[in-house]
Formats: sequence, C-alpha cells, structure tokens
Amino acid sequence: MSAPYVSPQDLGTIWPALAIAIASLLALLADLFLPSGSARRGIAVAIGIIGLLAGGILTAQLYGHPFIAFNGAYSVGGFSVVFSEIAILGAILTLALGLGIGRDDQVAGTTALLLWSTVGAILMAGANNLMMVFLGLELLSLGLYCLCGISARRTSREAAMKYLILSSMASGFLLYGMALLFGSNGSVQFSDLVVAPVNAMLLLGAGLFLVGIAFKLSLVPFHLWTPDVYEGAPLAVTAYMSVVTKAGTLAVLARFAYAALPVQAATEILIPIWTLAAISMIVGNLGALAQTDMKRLLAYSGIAQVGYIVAAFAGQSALGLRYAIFYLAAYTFMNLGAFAVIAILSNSDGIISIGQLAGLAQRRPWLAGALAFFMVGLAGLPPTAGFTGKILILASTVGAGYAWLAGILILGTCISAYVYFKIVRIMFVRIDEAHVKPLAIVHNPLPWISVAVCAIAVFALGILPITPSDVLPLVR
Amino acid sequence: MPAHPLGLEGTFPLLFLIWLLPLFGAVMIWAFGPRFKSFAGPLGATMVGVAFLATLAEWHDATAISGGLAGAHQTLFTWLPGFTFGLLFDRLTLTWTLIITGVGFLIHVYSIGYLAGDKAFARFFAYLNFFIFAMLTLVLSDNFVGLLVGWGLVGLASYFLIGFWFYKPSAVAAARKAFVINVLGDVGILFAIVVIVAHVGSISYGDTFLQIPAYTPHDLFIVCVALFIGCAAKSAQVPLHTWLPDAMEGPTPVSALIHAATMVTAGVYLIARCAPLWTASADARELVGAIGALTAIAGAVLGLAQWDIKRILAYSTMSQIGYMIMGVGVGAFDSGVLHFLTHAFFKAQLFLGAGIIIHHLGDEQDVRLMGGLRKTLPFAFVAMLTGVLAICGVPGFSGFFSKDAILSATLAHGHPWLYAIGVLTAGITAYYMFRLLFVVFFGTYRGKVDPSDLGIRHPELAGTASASGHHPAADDAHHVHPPAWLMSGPVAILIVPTVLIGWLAYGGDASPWKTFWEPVFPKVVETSAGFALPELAGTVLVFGVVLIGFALAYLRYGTPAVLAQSVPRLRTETVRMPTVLVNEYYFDAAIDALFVRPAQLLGRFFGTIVDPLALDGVVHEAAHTAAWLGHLFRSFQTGIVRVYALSIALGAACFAIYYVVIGVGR
Amino acid sequence: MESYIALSAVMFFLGVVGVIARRNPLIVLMSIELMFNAANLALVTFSKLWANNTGHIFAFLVITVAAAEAAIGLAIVVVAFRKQHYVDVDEASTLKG
Amino acid sequence: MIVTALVLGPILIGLALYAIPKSADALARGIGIVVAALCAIAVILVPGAGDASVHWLARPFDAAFHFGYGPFSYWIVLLLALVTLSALTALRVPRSRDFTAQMLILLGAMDGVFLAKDLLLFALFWDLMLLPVFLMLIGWGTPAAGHGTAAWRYLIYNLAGGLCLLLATAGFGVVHGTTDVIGNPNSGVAIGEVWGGWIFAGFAFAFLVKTPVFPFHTWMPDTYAELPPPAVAVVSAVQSKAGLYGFIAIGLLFLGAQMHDAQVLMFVLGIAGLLYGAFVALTQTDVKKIVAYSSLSHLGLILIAIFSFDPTALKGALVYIVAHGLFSGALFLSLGYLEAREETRSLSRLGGLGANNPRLAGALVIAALAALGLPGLAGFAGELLIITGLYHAGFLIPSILALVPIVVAAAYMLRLFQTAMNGPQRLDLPQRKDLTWIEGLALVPLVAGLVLLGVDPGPLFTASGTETVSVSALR
Repeated sequence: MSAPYVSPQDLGTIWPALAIAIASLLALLADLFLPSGSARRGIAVAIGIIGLLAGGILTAQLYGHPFIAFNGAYSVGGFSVVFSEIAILGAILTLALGLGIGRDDQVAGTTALLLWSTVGAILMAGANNLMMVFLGLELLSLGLYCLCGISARRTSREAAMKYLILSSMASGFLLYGMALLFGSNGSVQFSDLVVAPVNAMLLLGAGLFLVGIAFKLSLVPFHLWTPDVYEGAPLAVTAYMSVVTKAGTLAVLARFAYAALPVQAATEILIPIWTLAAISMIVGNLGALAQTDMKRLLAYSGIAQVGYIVAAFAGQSALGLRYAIFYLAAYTFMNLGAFAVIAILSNSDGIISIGQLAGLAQRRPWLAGALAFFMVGLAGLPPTAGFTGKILILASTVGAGYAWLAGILILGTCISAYVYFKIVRIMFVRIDEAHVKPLAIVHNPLPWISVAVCAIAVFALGILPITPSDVLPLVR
Repeated sequence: MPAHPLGLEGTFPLLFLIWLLPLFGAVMIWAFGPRFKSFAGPLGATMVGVAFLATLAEWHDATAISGGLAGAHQTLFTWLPGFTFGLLFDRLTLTWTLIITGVGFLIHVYSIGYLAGDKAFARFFAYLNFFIFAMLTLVLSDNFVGLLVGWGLVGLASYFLIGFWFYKPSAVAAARKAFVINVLGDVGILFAIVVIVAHVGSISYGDTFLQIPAYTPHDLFIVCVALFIGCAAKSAQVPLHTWLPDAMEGPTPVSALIHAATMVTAGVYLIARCAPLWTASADARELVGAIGALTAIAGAVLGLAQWDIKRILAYSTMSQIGYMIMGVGVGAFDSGVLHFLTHAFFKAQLFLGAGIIIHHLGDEQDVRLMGGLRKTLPFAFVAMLTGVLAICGVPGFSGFFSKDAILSATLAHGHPWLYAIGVLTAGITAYYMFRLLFVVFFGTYRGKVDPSDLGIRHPELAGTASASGHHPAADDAHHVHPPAWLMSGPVAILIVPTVLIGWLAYGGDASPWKTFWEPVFPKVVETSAGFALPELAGTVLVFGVVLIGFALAYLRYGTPAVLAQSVPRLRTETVRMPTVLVNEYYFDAAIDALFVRPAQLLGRFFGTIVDPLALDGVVHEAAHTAAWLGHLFRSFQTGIVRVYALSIALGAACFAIYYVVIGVGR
Repeated sequence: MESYIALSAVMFFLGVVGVIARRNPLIVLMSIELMFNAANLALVTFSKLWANNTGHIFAFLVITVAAAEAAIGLAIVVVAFRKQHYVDVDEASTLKG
Repeated sequence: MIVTALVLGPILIGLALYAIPKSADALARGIGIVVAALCAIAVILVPGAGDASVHWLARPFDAAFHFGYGPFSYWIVLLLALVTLSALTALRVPRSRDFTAQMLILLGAMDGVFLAKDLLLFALFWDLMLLPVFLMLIGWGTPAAGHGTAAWRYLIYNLAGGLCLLLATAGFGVVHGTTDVIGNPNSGVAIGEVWGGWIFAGFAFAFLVKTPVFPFHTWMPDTYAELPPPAVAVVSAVQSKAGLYGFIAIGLLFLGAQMHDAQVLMFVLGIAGLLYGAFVALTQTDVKKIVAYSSLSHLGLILIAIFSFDPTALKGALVYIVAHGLFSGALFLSLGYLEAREETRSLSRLGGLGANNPRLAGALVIAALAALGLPGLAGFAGELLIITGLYHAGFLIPSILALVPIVVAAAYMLRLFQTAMNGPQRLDLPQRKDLTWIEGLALVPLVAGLVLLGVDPGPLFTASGTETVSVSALR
C-alpha cells in the first residue's frame, strides 16, 4: 500500500489534462467579456487550439518516462502518451476544420466541451484501473452528448438522444462488467486482475466490459447507432467522434488485452473481439456500399477501419500494438482529411451527398485530388499511409497466426474499394458544366491548412512508417 | 556416302550480292517508286539481272567439291548454341538460283510491258523484287529455320501479288486463302524443325543429315511427313492445292513467275534438299510418291474441265508439280529436279503467252470467248505451241526428257502403279493442252458472242473480264502502248531453253545431267527389286499415249467440221460438264465445312456465351450479391432506438452465454 | 450475500428490459439509472465481501457520474421533444438506413 | 541512381504537369515525349546501371527501396520506354495535359514494378499501376460505355489480385524475414511447404489476373476497347507482362517447388487461353477486341513456356515477351490511327481504306504480320524457341496444340487487315488524309525492333540475367 497522499510527481503526470481543462475554462471566461460577433469564435478556437498544443507538448515530455501515479490509478509513458497525442491531434484538427462548432455564440461552450471530452480521452489512455476507465469514458461521452445536439436541426437533437440512450446503456453494461471484475478479485487495479484466479465471474465481467468497449468502438453488432449519430451530429463533432472516441477506447482495449487479463485465459477471453473485428470489416464495407450521404458513408467505413485496427491486436503481439497505433494515426489523418474537404465544401452541418461531388475535378481539381488521395488511402492503395499500415497489420496478423483474420481483411478491403472509388469516379468523370451543382466553398485558411497537413502526413507516413518503439502498456 | 550439303567454309561477297540486291531494289522502289514511277520497272529488272550474272560468276564455288563437302558455305550469326545461320551455295541452290534470277529477270522485263500504266506500277515491282529476295533466302539458307523464313516470306509475297488488285473482292479472298493454307504448311515445317532440334540439337542441314542414325524410323517418318505438309501447301499437292487455281487472280506475270516457275516448286527443292532423309525413310518415299501421282492425275483431270485459260494452266502446273514430287518422292531426285528445270521454262512461256492473249483481249480469260487467234496473234500461237509440245513431252522437246526420266525412275524404284498413273496423266495432259490450243487459236473469234449462248451462266465464276467488272488497270493499259518487244522478247528468249534444255539429260547415266548430280544425291537402295524397261520401249509407250490424247483432242475440237459449229458444241459441253469436276471435287466445300465453319461457331459460342455469361457472370453475381447485402444491412437501420438497444442486448446476451460457457468449462 | 447479487442482477435485467420495452424517454432514462444502481449495489456488496472500501468509493463515483448523466439526459430529452405534445422515443426515427 | 530516376522521374514530372495551365496541351505533350525519350536513352546508354538501395523497414521484416535491373527486366524497361515514346508521339488525345500526366505516372509506376528488387516495393508499384489506368478509363473512356463498366471491371479484378499479392508478400516477409530478394539468387531459399502453397497461391492469382490468363481475362477486352489508343498500347504491351515477369523473377527463384506443383494447372489454363483467345478473336467485330483476344492467346503461350522450365522455352518466352510488346503496341497504335480517322472500331463499318491510305495500310499490315508470327519477325523467333523448348522438355501434346493458334492467327489477323483496308472503297466512310510522316515515324522504333529481333534475337540472351533464371528454373 503506497503513500495515501498525492505526491508532486503524481500531479506532474496529469499536467497535460489539467492544461487542457484550464484552457477550456479560459475559453468560457474569455467568452464572457467579448462582444458578440465572429471575434468570439476566433478567440475561442484560438484558446482551444493553444491549450491543446500545450497539452500535447506536455504529454510529449512524458514520453519514455513511465510512471504510475495515484496508487496505480493512472500511468504515463510511451503507450498512453501515443494515444493521448493522437486524441489531442484529432481535437486540434477538429477545431481547425470546423472553425469551432455551432453558432458564434455557441463556439466558446462547444470548444470547452470538446476540450473536456479530450481530457476524458487522455484519462482513458492513461487509465490503469477500472474506476479511471469509467471516469474517462463518461467524461468523454458526456461532452459528446451535448455536442451532438448542438445544432438546430431536428436530426441533430435526435442523434443526441439516440447517442445518449444507447451510450448510457452500453456504459451500464460496462459498469456492471466492472463490478463483476471487482467482485472476482476484490480489486479494481488491472495489475491485480492479471494475477487473479480465473472464474466464471471474472469471465462474465470481462465479457460485459468488452460489450461496453465494443459499443464505443462501434463494432458489429453494436454499431447500429453509429451511422445515425454521425449523420445527425454537426460535421466537426462527427469528425471528432470518428477519431478521438476510437483512440481513447482503443487505448483501453489495448491495455485490457495486453496488460489486464490472466495470461491463461487471455486468448479465449479475446476471441469474441477478433470475431467482431472480422465481422465489422465485412459488414461495415457492405453497409457503406449502399450509402449516398458522405458522413454516413464515412461512418460505415469507420466501422470497417476499426475492425482492421482491432485485428492488429490479434495475438497480443508487441508489433501488432505498434502497427495498430500506426494505422490509427494513419486513419486519423485520412479520415479527418476527408472530413476537412467536406467541411470546405459544405455548411457547418456537413450534409453533403455523393451526387453533389459530381464533376468536382473540373471546378476544384486540387480539392478533388485531395479527397481522392484520402479515399485511395482509406482503400489501402499506395502511395499512402493506408497502404503501409495495411501491409504492417497483415504482417503482424499473419505472424501472430491469425491468417484467417488477414484473409477476411483482404476480402473487406476488396469490397471497400468499390465504396471509395465510387467517390473518386464521380468526381473525375467528365460532365458538362450545366449539370455541375454549385457548392459553397469555405475560404477560411484553417480548413485548407488542415487538408494540406493531413495529405502531407498521409503521404509521409506512407513512405516512412515510423512506429513508436516504447509502447508496451505498463503492467506494474 | 555422297557429299553432304555443308559446303566449304569461306567468305563469298558475291553471295551477299545475289541475296541482298533484290531486297535493296525492293526497298528503293518501295521508298521512291511512287515518285518516279517509270524507273521502278527498269531498276527492279536490273537488280535481278545483276543477281543472275553474279550467280553465273559463282558457278565455280557452287560446283566445287572436296573432302565430302559440296558447294560454298558462309556463316552469318548465332542465336543460341545450335541455332547458327549461314548461306549455302551448292549445286542444288545453284540450279534454283539460276531459274529464280534468270526467269525472274525475263519476267521482270515482260512485266514492264504488261503492267505499263497500272496505277500501282511501282508497288508491283517492289513486291516482285521482294519475292525474288524471299525466294533466294529460301534456297540460299544453310538451315531449316532460314529456309522456313524464306518459306514464309515467299508466301507473303505471293499473298501481296495475288491480292495485287485489292479492290477485287475475289482477289482478296484468294490471297487470304493462299496465305492461310501456306501458314498451315509453315507450321508443318516448324514442327519438323522442333523434332529435329530435339534429336540433333541443331538446325543446320549438315548436322541434321550427318546424324540421321540418331532417329528412330518412326521419328524420321514424322519429320518427313511434317516437312511434306509444308511442301504440299507450297507446291499445291492434294489436299492442300485449292489455293493455286484461285491464285490466278493475280497479274499474269505473277502467275508465271511465282505460281508456275519458282515458288510452287519450293516443295521439290525441300525434298531434294532433304534427300538424305527421304533416302533413309522408305515409308516417306511411299507416301510422297503416291501423293505426287495422285496430284498429277487429279490436276490433269481438273484441267479438262476448266474454261479460264489461266486456271487450265494452273491445274496443269499442279499436275506437273505432281510429277516432280513423285520423282523426288520415289528417290529419283535428279529426275525431279530436271523436270523442275524444264517445267520452269515451258510453263513460264505458256503463261507469258497466255498473258499476251489476255492483254490483247483486255483481260478476257475465258477460252470460250476466244478462238481463231492464230491469225491475229501469230507470235503468241508459236509460243504457246512450243510450250504445249514441251509439256506434252513430244520427243525432242524438253518436257519429253524430264517426264521420261521420272517415269522410268518410278518403274526402276519399283512403283509400277505410279508409272501407270504417270503415263495416263501424260495422255490426259496432251488432251487438255491441245484442247486449249484448238479452242483458243483455231476456228473463229467468239469474243462478240453472248456468253449465255456458250452456256456461261455465272461469268463471275468463269473468271471472265465481266467478272472483274470495271477494271481501271486494264483501261490504263489500253491507253499506253509499251514497245511490243518488252513482252514478246522474253517469250522469244524462253523458247530456246523450252526446246533445248532437255538435251542435258540425253545419254542415260552418262548424260551431263546425271554426272552433274551424281556426287550430290545419295543413291536410294530399294528393298523391292525395281523393273527396268528398255529405254526405247518406255519412250514409245509414253509417246503413244500422248498421241492418243492428241488425237482425241483433235477429234473433239480440231476438225474443221467441229470448228465450224464450235459455239453450240462448247455450249453443250459447258452444260453437260460433270458437277463434280465443275466443283473441283468439292475440296473447298469440304474444307469450309470441316474447319472454317466449326472454328467460327466455336468462336461465336465462346465470345457471345461463355465469356459474358459464364466467366464474367460469376463476377457480376458477386457484385450484385454484395450490393444486395448492403441494402439488407441498411434495412436493419430502422432508426428506432429501441431496436438498436435490442440488438445491443442480444449481442451482450451472446457474449454472456459464451463467457459463462467457457467459465463453466473450466 | 448471494441474495444481494441476485437482486442487483434482477435490477440490471429490469433496466435493460426497460430500455428496450418502454417508449417514454423519461422512463428509458430511469431504466438506465436502474442499470447503474444495479452496478452500485453489486459494487457495495463485493466491497463488503472483500472487506475493502474500494467498492464504496467506486459507487460514489458512479452516483456522481450518473447524476450528471441524468441532468444532461433530461436536458436533451426536453430539447428533443419540446415540439411534440407527447413524448415517444420511436418518434425519433428520421435518421435511418 | 539512374534506375531510381527512371522510376521517380516520370512520376514527379507527371504530377508537376498539373501545375502548368490546362490550355498548354502541346507543351505538356512535348514534355511527355521528351521524358519518355530520355528514359529510353538512359536505358540504352547505361545498360549496366548499378542498384540503388535505401533501407525502409526493419520490422516486421526487412524491406528496402531497392531498384535495379533484375532478370529480364532490362529489356522490358527498354520496351516500356520505347512504347511510351511511340504512343505519346503517335496520337493526340483530348485534354492532353491531364492525359500526358497520367501516362507519365503510369510509366514511372511500371518502371517501378520491373525495377523493384524488393518484394514489398514490387507490390507497392503493382498497386500504384491501378490508379492512372483507372483514371484514364473514367476520364477518356467512351461515355457510351457509361465510363463505368470497363473501369470497374479493371479495378475490381486487379485490386483483388493486388491485395492477394499484398497478403502473399506479407506472408513471404514474415516467413523469409526479408523481402529484399528479387533477382538475387543467393537469397533464393525455397519457402517451406506449410506457407509456400498459400504464398504462391496469392502471387499466382495476382499474376494470372494481371496478365491476364484464361479464365481471369474478362476485364481485358473492355479495358482495351475503352482505353485511349496510346494508353492501351502501353498497357497491353508492358503491363500485361508484369504477371509473367513476376512468375519468372519471383516464382522461379523462391517458389520453385510450388511452381512445379502448379505446372499442370498452369498448362491447362495457358493452353485453354491459347485456343480460346484465338477462336474468339476470329469472330469479334470490334477491331480492338480482336487484338485483345489475340493477346490472350499469345500470353497463354508465354505462360506455358515459363512453366515448362526449359531453358530454350524460357529464352523464347523472353523473346516473345518483348516481341508481343512491340507488335501489340504497333497494332493498337495503328488501330488508333484508324479510329481517329474513321471514328469507328467496328469491322462491319470499315472497308477499302487501303486505296487512299496506303501508308496506314502498310503500318497495320506490318503489325498484323508480326502478330501472326510471320517468319523473319520477332514473334516468329519467340514462337519457334518456345515450341522447340516445349517439345524438347517432353510436352508433345502442348507443343502440337501451340501450333494451332498460329494458323488461326493468320486467319483473324488477315480478316482484320483485309476487311478494313481491302475490297471496294466504302463511300459512307469519311475520306481522311493518309498518315503524316510524324505518325509514321512514331512506329519506327517498334517496327525496327521487330525486324532486328526477328533476324537475330541473340542480344536478348547475352545481357540481363536470363542465365540466372534458366539455372534456377532447372533447379
């Protein structure tokens, strides 16, 4: 039993989270004293981005200094750092591509919520016991409930409500699973769980816990909420959910799979997750075939992409984890890049159907090229990070002895090609100018910058796949 | 052991001259001909003429023999070990080269007159020179692959020249037919090469013939048959002969040079060249001799039934080549080659004579519409007459010696049946050649008679001028008047060898001809004892049969009474003509039904049913299934929260069950 | 002891059924609360079983979070159904496919 | 260095072309021609260019950006440069800037495929090849075909192949530890039985689809028909060789055992395609589809040549690979001239063009003759060596069956040529002027290559590692 008090070192570990939280408060405060108008939007977004950057820098300093704080509740080091960085990156890009969320007078609040959710994701990445996981998860979700409903559309409210009900229900499963896990060995620490005796209660608890995780990752069959919520929520929120939620939850899943399961039972406990991943690859891509709304289509494709990432965990190989992180980063850039293009092309709600993209290459060759590039990346073709990430995942999966998973991954990718190239095709097929639908083009530099950043990153990661070396989740 | 045809190694610049001059001419004419039309003809003729002189100059090297090596040999380059290429110039090559360049030269000169004013005058000479080059490649090569290259190129040249007037659909069809059948022959030779390389590891004649013991008799037979497929296609042997009559669509000089004198005798050259193989394989001799005889008589009989003057000559060519093949087939190589030599002259002369007539009549080729031309075209009459006498084998004329040599040889090699067929064929030949002569030159001119009175129902089938319809070339030809000697000169020159060349073979085994070939061709030792007929007896017998044929022809076409009422007689004959002969034994129909149509049906079946439905169909179905599944999953998205909740609960239930089960399992 | 676990299990099950079966969003939210409280009950029970107070602490945490969640939930429901006279979660089914 | 430039140069320049104004078509086309010419010159002048290698991956297996001339690839790369040069010179395509850019990217990608010494790099460029062709199909395909079907067929078929290749590569890397192996016989350790079968299956599927080999060919006729002539010339001439090259450079070296196991199957497929393609070509009416199906037939011959493991046949395969590249390129370009003049591809609407377009007829007939294996041209040399090798290796029946298509080819090629060029003139066709000298000049490299290699293919065997392959084939 370690010291009951909180040491300064402990505090040092949560500075990143604190920084971001403070930034959110500042955003709110600043908003009070500002006259209405676009200035409020600018200031709020600026504060948010600065705070996130600060958080990112602080997090980066923790890299390579593994430390477990708060009596084993919260750990920092390579693993959590990487996931936190991805979450922060996602948040920054989200703010940039959407220029904040909602009306000018809403932006400060939404920014604050966004930052708090990010804090939740960071806590999840570092969480080392069940309580912290629950705390982080709820912190992440609560913000998102509100953000989903921020827009004035009815669909937005509906999305918020669906998300609220279903997500809370999933949290209920998660929580009950946690309770059972606690009951099975009397501790909420992952480290104690590793050595716990395997009994029915533990297994059942793990199962319900995984149900909650699978819901957040929107793995089939817990995916049904995803398309509706993505379509209903404002564009930026959708983008955020598609990346940050997944990042945080994947961190928890990774920690759970690698560092929290009794060794003798780990494999059979995790088999259902690999199975769900396989099913998700197929169902997600098949579902995307039938979609016409961009956000909905990306929602389905996200279901499949998460399937790929989870597949990399198969066999809990160290390499697999690194490649999962790599692919997660690649996916972040490709997905947010695509969302950024949509954000430029559409209003803040980002309701845009594939048909509206027809002939885009004729009027906006660079935008069309960028979107096509991201689509190619999502389809896993060179020269993109998607290609490299896929070969790495395939290698680790095959190496871990899960060749069948690799095979299904290939099959899913084949199907997905149709989805993504449908968009490429509709943009590049020649149509006479008469039929070209006019699209509102956002001229603020920030979204354009984020598109460029994403494109460059996707290409660079594709050529030089740098995978963080020190990522193994700490057990004790 | 005769000298095998891998000549004395050395460098022979003249060979390159002989070989490449015509190619150079062809390229020059092709490049610049269209601009300066007039120089195309002379240039082409000059090239070939120079090549002829060069050939004479090389005579010595060709006939040189020392240490079992005959002729001159020069290595060029190597693809792979065993695939070495070179030029070989021995007595056999010499003979052919002389004919190719000599007769070729005369026909070039003749063509200048014949084609004068044609739109594509230059193109014609480019083709003609290219043909000479290809034919020389064929005979000069020292290996089978080089031979095959020449073999294919002459086929190409013949394709171009048959289809020279490519606006005539009939010419186009004939050209395609000729080419495809010849490709079939090429494939035969290709296969022979494959087998040879597998056994000998080399493509050169020398290695091949030296290692004949390396073959089992069976393989040797395979090789000979494969080679003979090539010969049959090129030399119009049954059943691959059908292209030759159609090939008469080409300009007459072409028929004279390619489809009478040189190219169609390439088969004879190949067998003579491969004498060691045939010497070693008795089965091959049986087969080839028999097919040669069959071709001889089949062609002769079809010659009876033709009305197109060029088709008559074409079938006589086929029949005469049958003689040659029979000769070389049974192993009398020198006799076969002799008949090639004599035939080259008299048949070229016959064609050129016919050419004069056709040219004069404005491309009329139907003998029924001729007649009485003896007065208007006396020179042509003389030319044709000598040619006919020669081909019929009237003693003293060249054909007599060569045909006699072949016939006695067949008997000597123990093939009485072939002998009988040969003699019979000689009679038929006499009959239809004199028929031609009488119908064309005697009686009165029938050009003004309405074709239907002559029973010509389908002019387009009878190869009459009306068939080729409006004929620009002919029109031009009538406007310009080339000097007469351009056409008559070559014919006049040809008369000399037509009459005399045969005397080379006078004097039995002591004749210059025999002594010339004695060291080259291996002696065939027959298992079955041959018969030896006293020379005089054989001569008398053959000549007797020829006389009978002549007499019949005279009675039917020659008597003044007949000539007086030629029109009705020709009409009845036309109408009464047996359909089997009119349709030329239905060979075309058979080939069409057996090969062409099935191939097209197969193609259509694959292309319209298998490809789109069976193969592509699978993929289509997969795609459709995927789309259908997509919509299926879509339909699960009812949008109702409680349904989603239900699915979550059910999924959780499955999870719980799984874990409880494995939990209990522990 | 077992009886408490059994009770919490029953509560949890009722909560799930409630979410699935009831159409009134308020009752749905209450069912979710029921699930949370089932978990709380289990936590407290196990805490007693293992004689440490981790479970209690966890339970307090859950209660706090649940409160926040309930607040947000009610707000959203109000916003979502302000327009209608009566409230029914099945109404909210425009997003589908 | 030069090899790297061959790969990256065209791609970068191609991308850079998008920076110049849309209207500068002539400039773009000029740049494209110059780049292709430079590639050809570089290949010819520096035949012995050394490898260039940069480390890429250490985990999960070693991989490197490693370019260099491997077995056979030197000649294929030269062929590629020449065909691209001819194609860009020969025909002008609407929106030249974009088209030239795509062509250059395609050029670089294919250079990458044939120059990659690393399996992973090979797979990368293999998949990269898809993009420009797909874009050309949807950008320049005839709208009548809905821009779609051809493009989709091409994409789905080839992507399926490409992904199988990817999976197999991953497996190979995991099992073998490194993918930096191509053209390096010392590293030619045979892959074990357990994995070998699956890995080979993955490779083989990709190669068979790309070549294509019966029955995976149904994407080809449409693709060839829809692509603009310059593109289809390059695709049919070179891209179709990628699969065969893969069998030679990868299969023979590392999966010898599996190759031998697959011999019977491959012979069946090859011979099936050999006959199937020939007979279908006999009855097609779309001139480009005739050539497409004839390619199916020719490529089947090369496939069985490779799988006969006979040195002579392999040499023949090399000759025929180059020859087919040359004559199919020339054929499609000639047909491109035809299409550009008469605005139709249907034989039933063509005829009698030879009278007014003798030079066009000449170009077409030379290409057709090479395609039907006229003795004296390169195609014949290849066929001769292949069939010799087959018979020598003891495959009597295949060597006889391989003779059939030669005759059929004569029939359908003459049908193509004569129907279009011979016969009475069709007055319903637009009477356009004959080939310009530049159009004729564009074909010179191809025709010259056909004649030279037909007279003496020896040079092909002296250079560029065919010996390695023959040796490993015998192993």
